[in-house]
Amino acid sequence: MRVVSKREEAPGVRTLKLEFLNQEHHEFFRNHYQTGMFGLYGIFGEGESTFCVASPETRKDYIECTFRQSGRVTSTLAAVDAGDIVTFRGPYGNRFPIEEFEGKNLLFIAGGIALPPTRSVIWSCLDRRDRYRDVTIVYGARTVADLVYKNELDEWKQRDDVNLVLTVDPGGETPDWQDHVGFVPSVLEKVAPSPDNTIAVLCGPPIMIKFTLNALEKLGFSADNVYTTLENRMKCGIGKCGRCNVGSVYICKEGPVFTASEVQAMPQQDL
Amino acid sequence: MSEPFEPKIVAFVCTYCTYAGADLAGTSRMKYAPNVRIVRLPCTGRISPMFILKALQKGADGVLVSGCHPGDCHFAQGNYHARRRWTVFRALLSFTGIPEERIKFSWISAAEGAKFAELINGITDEIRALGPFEQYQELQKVIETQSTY
Amino acid sequence: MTRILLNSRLDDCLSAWRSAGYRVIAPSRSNNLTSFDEVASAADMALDLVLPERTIKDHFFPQTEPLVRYEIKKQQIDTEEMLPPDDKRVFFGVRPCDAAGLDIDDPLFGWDYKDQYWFKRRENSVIVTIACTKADPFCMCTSVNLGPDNPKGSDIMLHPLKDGRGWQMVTLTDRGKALLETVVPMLQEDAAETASLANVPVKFDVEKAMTWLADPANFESHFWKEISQRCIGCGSCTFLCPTCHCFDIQDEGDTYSGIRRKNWDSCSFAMFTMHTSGHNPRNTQSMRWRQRIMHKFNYYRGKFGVNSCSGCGRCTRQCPVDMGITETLQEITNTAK
Amino acid sequence: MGIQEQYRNEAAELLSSGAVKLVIGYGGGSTPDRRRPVFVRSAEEVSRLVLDSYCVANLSAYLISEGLLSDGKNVAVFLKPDGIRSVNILSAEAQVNPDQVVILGFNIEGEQTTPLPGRKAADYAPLMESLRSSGLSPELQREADRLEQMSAVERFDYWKEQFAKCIKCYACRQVCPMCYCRRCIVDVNQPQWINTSSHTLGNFEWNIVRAFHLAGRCVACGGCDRACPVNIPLRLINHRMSKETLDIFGHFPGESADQKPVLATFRQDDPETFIL
Repeated sequence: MRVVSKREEAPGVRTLKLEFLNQEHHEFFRNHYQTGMFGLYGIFGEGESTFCVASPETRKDYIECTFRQSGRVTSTLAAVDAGDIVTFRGPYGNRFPIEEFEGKNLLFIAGGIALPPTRSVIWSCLDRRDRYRDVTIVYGARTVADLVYKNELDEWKQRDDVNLVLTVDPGGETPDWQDHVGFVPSVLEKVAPSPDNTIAVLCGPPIMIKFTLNALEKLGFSADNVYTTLENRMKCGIGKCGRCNVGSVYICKEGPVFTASEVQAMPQQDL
Repeated sequence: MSEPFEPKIVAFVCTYCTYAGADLAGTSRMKYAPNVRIVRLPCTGRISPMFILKALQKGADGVLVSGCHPGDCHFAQGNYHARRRWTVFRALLSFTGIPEERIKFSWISAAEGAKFAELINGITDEIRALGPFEQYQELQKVIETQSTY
Repeated sequence: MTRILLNSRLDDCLSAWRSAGYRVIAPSRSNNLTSFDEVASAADMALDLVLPERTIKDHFFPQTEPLVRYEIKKQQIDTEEMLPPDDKRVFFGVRPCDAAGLDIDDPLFGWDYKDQYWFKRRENSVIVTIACTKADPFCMCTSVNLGPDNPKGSDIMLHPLKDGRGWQMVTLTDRGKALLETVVPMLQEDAAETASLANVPVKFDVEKAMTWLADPANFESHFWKEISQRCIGCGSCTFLCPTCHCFDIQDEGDTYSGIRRKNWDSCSFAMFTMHTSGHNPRNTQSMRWRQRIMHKFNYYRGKFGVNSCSGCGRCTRQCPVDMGITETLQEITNTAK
Repeated sequence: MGIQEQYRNEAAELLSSGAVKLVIGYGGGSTPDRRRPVFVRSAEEVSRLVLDSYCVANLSAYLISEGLLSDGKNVAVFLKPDGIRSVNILSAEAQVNPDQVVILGFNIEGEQTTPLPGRKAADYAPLMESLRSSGLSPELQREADRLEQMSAVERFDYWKEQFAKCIKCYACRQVCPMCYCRRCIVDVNQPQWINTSSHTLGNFEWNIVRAFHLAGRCVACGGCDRACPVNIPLRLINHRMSKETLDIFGHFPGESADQKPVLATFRQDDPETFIL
């Protein structure tokens, strides 16, 4: 795929917008991609890395992916420029059942670099705004600089049909920071969204997920109405190579999207 | 008749002495064989044996490692440490069948432009006579084909 | 009356198979190691062993296998898929546990996405198995409900004759039949007594062990720490296992050209599941050993209806610290109520 | 009282007095001639300990298990002279604190297992002197001599065939007390120095790197050689490297806990006949 544009989201975090070079591949993607699925992005000579497709299923002309530069592949991906070619394998995995979300209130909760998978759902819903009721987005990062998609955060803030709650970890705020300071679970408890007729979509690092699930439980959310994604190390993406499984569940095939109750049924030590 | 074999030689050199020596050979317009690719490093102490393996992996027929004479190291001790390392590494390569003639070590100071030119010519002739390091390069060729399995 | 293949006619069979377009691969010993290699004659075969050190898995799922060759040009990347060759192969002198290993792995490579690299080799191979007449203290096929003459995964089963003159030949599949057709003139129709099979004692109660493993309460049992304390985290048990199938994908080459390869990987390695963030879901050796056992005797069965162990015992036989599936399942059988 | 009984008693005493929190020793294995490492934490369990001529593994490798010694408590470990040398090297390289290691030393000669007096690594200093001359078994020595006689081309072919067998299970690394890097160079991929694939080239590179990193550190316990599931004679390479460092630098690895690692030090008059 060809890189259309590259955007610096936060220190070390970049978004690539990719377009298809091959019509047939694009057609396949159009027919198969649904929000929640992931792909393996790669550079020949370096390898492949797994991240979600950060663009929503309502916008299939291109693929956006957002990643933090940390290893060999992501460092190379971070260095590409518009016009360069990268590889994409996918879409793989399962999806958020967003038609089941219709007619409900939506609560999106994300931490740090985990906004991208959430964002795919957010836009899929916002692009069909009339099908859903209240939309609340709780997003936190370590510092103000680490918040990603800043321009979209501004856009969501402006919209009166979206309730955006931003927070940064204590010590991560800047002098002119107007929003919350605190960890996502505690801010969530403060905001206290109603669990009635509400679906929660939760993405973040393992530790945040753990505490946020507790907070949601306290607020009265049923584990069946909380969706999250598990993102393990993957190599093949097609249920063969054996590293992504949690218990008997192949994340690459049966995931990455799970309800909290499904996650709770997995062996917790393996997460 | 095919072209005469021209060896590929990689030289890992320290910037303070041998590289300066090579520079001197150049500015003095001394002619030496063009078969050598020079990689400049801060000190011979920085020249990891991994570099030598990498050079062989990428198809070098010979490797030269060169730095300051003992006592002249810019960092005082780098070449002393390097010397021990080379002694051991050279023995290891030799024991695994990588001929000593293909891996050369030398001290060349910044003033020894002539020695540099001579050495490169000498090594190039010697490795040209040895021919390509086919045994090692064969290993690379094999992995580029589908296994016979 | 059954078909008999005499030792003395084996070389004729090899020639016949070769002229029918088959490569003949059999256990052979070189450089102090017995593995499956192409052989020129019966004399090259090492059929007398209990079990070769290496498995036939090597020839279906090689330790390193090129997948794609790439070449990067300006604004264009050329790729070429490097599928395995089409040549037909006879595997002669396979042991039933190794043959079963192939059968066990078939569903994994076939579910959802059908792995061509595996199946192309599978389809072009005929497995001629020799039933075992001897076993060593590590053999445990009977403990996993297989046995010294189990036909799983084999196309032809050879039963050694009691007098040692050769083997009784039983075809099990169409592929086996087709192979047999090529050597009918070399076979005898005869009644002969076959040697008694190896006596492989049952070492653990696999059903009981599986019940224990299936109980979520045992997942965090202290047992796992105890049993794996001495595990050094090498991958030899997984790499020598006829059913272990985990792999890694690595690019070798540079930014101009190179090859993307599939290499064996092992759940014993700490890096196997390590996230880029540093979080490692299986961050201790006991978790990794538990994963191996659970995968073989719980997860795999849940997904594909079969345990991912064929009882060859190589994990224990080759373990530098004398661990292995046998000990673990024995301990489980002993502790389980 | 046999040596096994004697050492069981001693282990029990160490544990019950609280002098050590753990005894790492040998226990019965899955066949009569196999011994497996066992970890004994209480005096009641010492009957699990076995000590005889089959106890050949170098258990010092467990001393570098993550976190084992970080609580400052002592650990006792059964060690042959090669293991004692390992402890010295690990101490010299600041991987273990020798004061935390109680050594239950023993020696095997033929079928005989004899106790070695002394409990701390330093107690064994006189023993070290006598070890310097120890060599390969006659059988391996013949193989080593044969290799030395070969031409470079022949030696290359010899090792090519040996390394072709390698499956990169890294048992040689994992079993080795000297391989304690948290992240081995082959697991580093920025840059990727050597091929990770286990084709012959990648295997060649890995085995050269492994041997180089052990040069002047190997104590010839033979663990890698025994662990190798594909029977590569790793001991031959290690031995060749040890010979080199002994002959040229007079370095006998693991002589004492304050010995400088051979490649981290130098003498101004180190020989350099090969340098042009």
